[in-house]
Amino acid sequence: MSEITYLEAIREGMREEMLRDGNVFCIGEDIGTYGGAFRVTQGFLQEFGRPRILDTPLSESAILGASVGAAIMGLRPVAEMQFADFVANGFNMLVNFAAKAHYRWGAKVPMVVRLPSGGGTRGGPFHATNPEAWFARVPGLKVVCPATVRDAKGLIKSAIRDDNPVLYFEHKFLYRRLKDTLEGEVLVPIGRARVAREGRHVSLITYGSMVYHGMNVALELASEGVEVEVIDLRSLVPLDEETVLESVRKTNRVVVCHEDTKTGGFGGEIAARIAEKAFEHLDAPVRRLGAKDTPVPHAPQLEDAFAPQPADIKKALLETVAY
Amino acid sequence: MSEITYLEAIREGMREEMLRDGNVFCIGEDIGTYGGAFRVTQGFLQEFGRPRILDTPLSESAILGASVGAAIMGLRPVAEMQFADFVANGFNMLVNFAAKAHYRWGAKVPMVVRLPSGGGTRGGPFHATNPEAWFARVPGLKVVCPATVRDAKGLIKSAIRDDNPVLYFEHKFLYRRLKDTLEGEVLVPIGRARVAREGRHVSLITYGSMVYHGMNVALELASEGVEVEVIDLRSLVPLDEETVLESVRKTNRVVVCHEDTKTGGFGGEIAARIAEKAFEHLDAPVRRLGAKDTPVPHAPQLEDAFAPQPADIKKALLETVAY
Amino acid sequence: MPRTSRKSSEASFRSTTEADLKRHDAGFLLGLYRDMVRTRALDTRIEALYKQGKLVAGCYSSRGQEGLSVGSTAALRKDDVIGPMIRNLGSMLRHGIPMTMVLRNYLGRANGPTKGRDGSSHFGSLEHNVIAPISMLASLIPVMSGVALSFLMRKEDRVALTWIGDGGSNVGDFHEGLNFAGVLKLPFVLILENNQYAYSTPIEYQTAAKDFACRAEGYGIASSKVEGNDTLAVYEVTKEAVERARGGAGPTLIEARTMRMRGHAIHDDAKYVPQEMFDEWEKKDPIATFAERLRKAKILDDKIAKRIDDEVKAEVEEQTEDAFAQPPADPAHEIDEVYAP
Amino acid sequence: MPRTSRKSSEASFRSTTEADLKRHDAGFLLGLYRDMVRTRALDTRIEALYKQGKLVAGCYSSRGQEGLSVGSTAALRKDDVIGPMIRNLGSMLRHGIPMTMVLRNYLGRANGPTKGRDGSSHFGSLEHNVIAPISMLASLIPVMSGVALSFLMRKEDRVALTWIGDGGSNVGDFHEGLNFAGVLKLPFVLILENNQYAYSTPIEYQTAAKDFACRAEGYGIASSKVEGNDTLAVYEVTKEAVERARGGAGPTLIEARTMRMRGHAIHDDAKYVPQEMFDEWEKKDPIATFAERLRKAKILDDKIAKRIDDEVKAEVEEQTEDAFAQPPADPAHEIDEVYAP
Ligand SMILES: Cc1ncc(C[n+]2csc(CCOP(=O)(O)OP(=O)(O)O)c2C)c(N)n1
Ligand SMILES: Cc1ncc(C[n+]2csc(CCOP(=O)(O)OP(=O)(O)O)c2C)c(N)n1
Ligand SMILES: [Mg+2]
Ligand SMILES: [Mg+2]
Repeated sequence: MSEITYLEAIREGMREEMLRDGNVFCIGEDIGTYGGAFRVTQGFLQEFGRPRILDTPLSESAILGASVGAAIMGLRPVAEMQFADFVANGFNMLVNFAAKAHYRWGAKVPMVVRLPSGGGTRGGPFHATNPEAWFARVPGLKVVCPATVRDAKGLIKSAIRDDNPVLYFEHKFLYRRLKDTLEGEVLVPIGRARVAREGRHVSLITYGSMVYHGMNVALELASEGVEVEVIDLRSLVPLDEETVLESVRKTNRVVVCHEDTKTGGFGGEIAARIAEKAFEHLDAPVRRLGAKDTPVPHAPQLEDAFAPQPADIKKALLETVAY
Repeated sequence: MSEITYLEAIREGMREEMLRDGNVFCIGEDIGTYGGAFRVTQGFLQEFGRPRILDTPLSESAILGASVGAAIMGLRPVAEMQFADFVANGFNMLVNFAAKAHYRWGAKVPMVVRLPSGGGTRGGPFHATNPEAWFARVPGLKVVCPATVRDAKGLIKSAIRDDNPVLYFEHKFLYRRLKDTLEGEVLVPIGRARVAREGRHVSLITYGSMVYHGMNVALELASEGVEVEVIDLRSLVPLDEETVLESVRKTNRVVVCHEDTKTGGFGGEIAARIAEKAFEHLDAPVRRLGAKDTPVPHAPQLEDAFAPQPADIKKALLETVAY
Repeated sequence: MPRTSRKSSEASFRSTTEADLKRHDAGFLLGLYRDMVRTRALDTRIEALYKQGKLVAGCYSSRGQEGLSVGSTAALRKDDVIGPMIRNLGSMLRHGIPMTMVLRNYLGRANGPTKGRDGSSHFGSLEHNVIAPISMLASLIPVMSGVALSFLMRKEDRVALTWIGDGGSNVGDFHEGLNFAGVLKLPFVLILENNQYAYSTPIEYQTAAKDFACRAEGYGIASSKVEGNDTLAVYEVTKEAVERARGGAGPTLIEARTMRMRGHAIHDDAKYVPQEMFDEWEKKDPIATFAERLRKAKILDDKIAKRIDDEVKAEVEEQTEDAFAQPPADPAHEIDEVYAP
Repeated sequence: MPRTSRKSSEASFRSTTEADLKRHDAGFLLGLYRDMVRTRALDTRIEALYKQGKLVAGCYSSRGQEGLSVGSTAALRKDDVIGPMIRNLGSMLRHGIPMTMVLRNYLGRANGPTKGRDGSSHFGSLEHNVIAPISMLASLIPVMSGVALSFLMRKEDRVALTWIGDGGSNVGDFHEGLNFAGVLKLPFVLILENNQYAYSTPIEYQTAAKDFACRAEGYGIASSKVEGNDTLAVYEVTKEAVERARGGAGPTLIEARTMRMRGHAIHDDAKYVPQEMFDEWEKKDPIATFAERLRKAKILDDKIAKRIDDEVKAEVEEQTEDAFAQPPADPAHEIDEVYAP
């Protein structure tokens, strides 16, 4: 067993599902010959050929719309957005067609949309956003945000097997930064959070790239005697509310953190649920941490001031503990 | 002075601004000859002529994109979406072009998008949604949701005069239901909430159609001895956080309510802010009320079960008071 | 000046002659006629129910366009998949959707196709190879391309067909969907129903193009133009397109010229349409003109016409009764099926 | 098989002869040459800075397409408005953007045109009549239609011009924007830079259309095709289109055939492009071929060429120095200008 990256884990998961089920296919811009802008589908064209690996015209709405149609007919498309940001061009297909089909007329839409998202790579206003909250508020869509190599693989596989449209946000900052050794069949259920680290002084509820930073901060704080419980949500919809509440009931203090902008980010939903459902258990205000309410800036020093940094997380945790 | 409806107030506000400023123009589907699907622009073609009243092809992205371009050149377009729901087809223009222009390169985008939204008229999955939360999370956009005749007029005028893209959510349920007499110049500042009713037992933080229902419930509860303070946000972005917090500090109990679906609705943001910033003042959990997490159903009994009803608001307020 | 048609040369819109009619089996022709009559009868009943306050909300009429829906759908096999739009009631009936399904949906019934969750003819049925539209016009074009893509992937010789209006054809999805289908040579047919208006907007305000069919060239696909009220001509051009698609030669865009004989929806009195235009098109009514032709060809006579009318009347009665007998949508199950299990 | 061009007939792509050249003023022609040289020099410097690790992120080269940008922009007045895309560095320079502005943006400087908030040539300047693109391709088409609409509303005789790639032309906004501009006869020109690839995707996978210019018919607008590496031909067809637009005759879609001579961005080695294709197009390099023609026409000689080279070199040096002398973007003002005051 050798180590693989987060990016390779996505590739492995997809490949295993392609081999297992002839209905699975990949569709997107530059995913064939080029292997995708981030090389996630590298080698797939050679292994599976066209049209199962389908390089498309530059048309996000067609990619997503065709995926909806093929999925309704029983295929299992895995559509790639070259960057998550470009999903804005095919927005309607997801929120109106894919999301509402089953509720309206019982049609299953077993499709996955892969969305390379997030910052830390100086992508600027159009190549670094975290658009998960747009979709997490749409009944009928599922939303997952893997933060580990294992979850990257386990969630892409579960997403492909799911009979609903699943938006799979893969974080670009984690692509080659995370490595792990995986053995056997890796399947991670959608809708189950993960206690990434147990702790008793404060809960950090987070997902995506902030799990990475949060775990580093937690390690650091442990050496200072503060035990942070880190909850990696993994899935925003369905949300594993119970695991969140349980942690809060245990630590009585909580920081909710994401890389997305703060106002209207999904952290508001989580904080609101905690405030409503664990009110009696709170010894401190539910603290929220997110990026500044601006577009994502390009220059390094600006982007670093924009997104929550380890130091910000640490400060918020310590203040919450000290409250 | 005669009574005018909420719908007529929008028309009056637009007309006054058209007369005041030659840069203002109207653009949208069927807004000319037909006067708009809801007749908001009735008479405008006769009064202002083409191209200032511009019937467009059926192309939301072109309507919004052309508005962005014209606005950057210093005109002040007022674009109509035939129904708010169709904004999904021009989503990218708003969230990526309009929202980010000033931040990126200092270009002002003084445009207004009118979005007839909301339910109660049996519009079903595609003609009754409340999509404000998609935009309230986008830095660079302003979002207003008038709930009275005065605000309908005062906010459309302020929106037209604002140098930023403003999304103006006009609620279809209120169009002909609300009447009022307005005198003199009516200008309502964007970003200022309204204490619609003072009370001391519990705060109801709401906007849009729920102000209407909330006020009725508050009246009813007053006769039962419960004094509800109703805060009509009017503007989601900028949010008048101080008026909200002040009310909560006074009543110590709060219900946040909107017609939009609960999960990921803007109520989460509001509840989260209250929970964080008025923690010490809360004698009860921040209660949230929103529609069920489904698409908007069509049949009356389903739609009524879907959206918060006066009885639901009453129950939430009473439970919060009794907590 | 009342407009009556597109600027492009009249001759280029295909129509059929009596000789063409004779090439077809009488039973087939009577079937077309019958399905048009069924469509209008159901449409008329729905309007009546609206006026009686029985519908959940408004209704959309396809009056005057029945031939277009029936003729085009007649060119398909039952296992071909259609994506009907709001004015394709005739397509749904022709493709096997029972009237009661439509009525149950208009009445918001618990066991209607959407259980009251959506209205009008806004539903689909995989059993009948019918995909539901969404309201956002042209969205069905990429989606039906995806349906066609599934046939390509599975090497099935089926065809996907959908319709779009003169207005809806200006939405970006028209472009993305047709271009996508073109580059993959998908078995896909798109019929553009140019009925002169999109809500209140005449085609001159929709596009400066001389016609809509010429857009096909921009996607490298075949095209044709047809008189949409000549049901047989619609059948024939669609049949050619379907055969081309089934043979692997790729998609076709068909422009059919017709007229919306009602307002956009029932609430719209269509005052913006010059009366002369309605008058002129009334003379081209697809049912009346087709009946006339069938009579001339001795395929239809008073007796057969009456039999068909009676049967259709009975069908509408029975199906309406059935729909009314169903229970109303049930809020208890309202949030059950947002997700597939 | 290396592809070298679209399938459509070679002859239909306009090019210019020596006679055409002679119709123009030598100063004007040297100006075109000079701006191409400036563009390549800046492009080359930016690549070098990238390799030295001096840029904030990657960079996009327009190498081989300089003539297209410079030639088309030369057809405009300074008060006309352009919306340059990522490969229109030459358009920006020709329209008056100083090199330092571009460099400051690539270097993320506080007083660059985006103050470090956006990168590369992704910026606009109303002072220079330049609108910034967003990354989402084709979005500029409706937006520039809106710019043109402002001219119509204000009765100004200005023109809006933008560019789109062979790939980007398949986004729905291409359709919505051009159709909108067509129906309103807006003073708008769109140049489709068919450079054979969209990232790794060759045009055959983008569309089955025989060319891109034919799409104009679907919007009822004028079109023309031009050899994109023949700078003078680009100038001439654009000039015609601009005059048509200024005269109230509406928009034009121009397809210009060229070749992207680098990878999509600096990180992309473009291994997917057959070497023969690069070789063939290298021979058609717009600067070398134009220089050759100018020399033949005795407009350019070694001396003038050297003078221009020296001046341009000095300009690049000076402007680069200027850019480096600027302070880096300042996080203290990061959230200041999300909204206009
Ligand atoms: C994307 C989108 N924008 C707006 C609407 C609102 N709308 C519904 S039908 C209609 C007119 C449609 O005209 P056309 O496509 O010609 O079809 P017809 O009704 O004439 O059959 C409009 C504007 C819509 N359904 N979808
Ligand atoms: C809507 C959209 N989808 C995807 C992308 C990612 N992307 C950036 S450039 C590019 C290729 C563009 O090709 P083309 O339009 O031919 O322009 P060229 O780079 O060849 O000049 C892609 C896919 C994008 N920018 N916008
Ligand atoms: Mg129409
Ligand atoms: Mg290209």
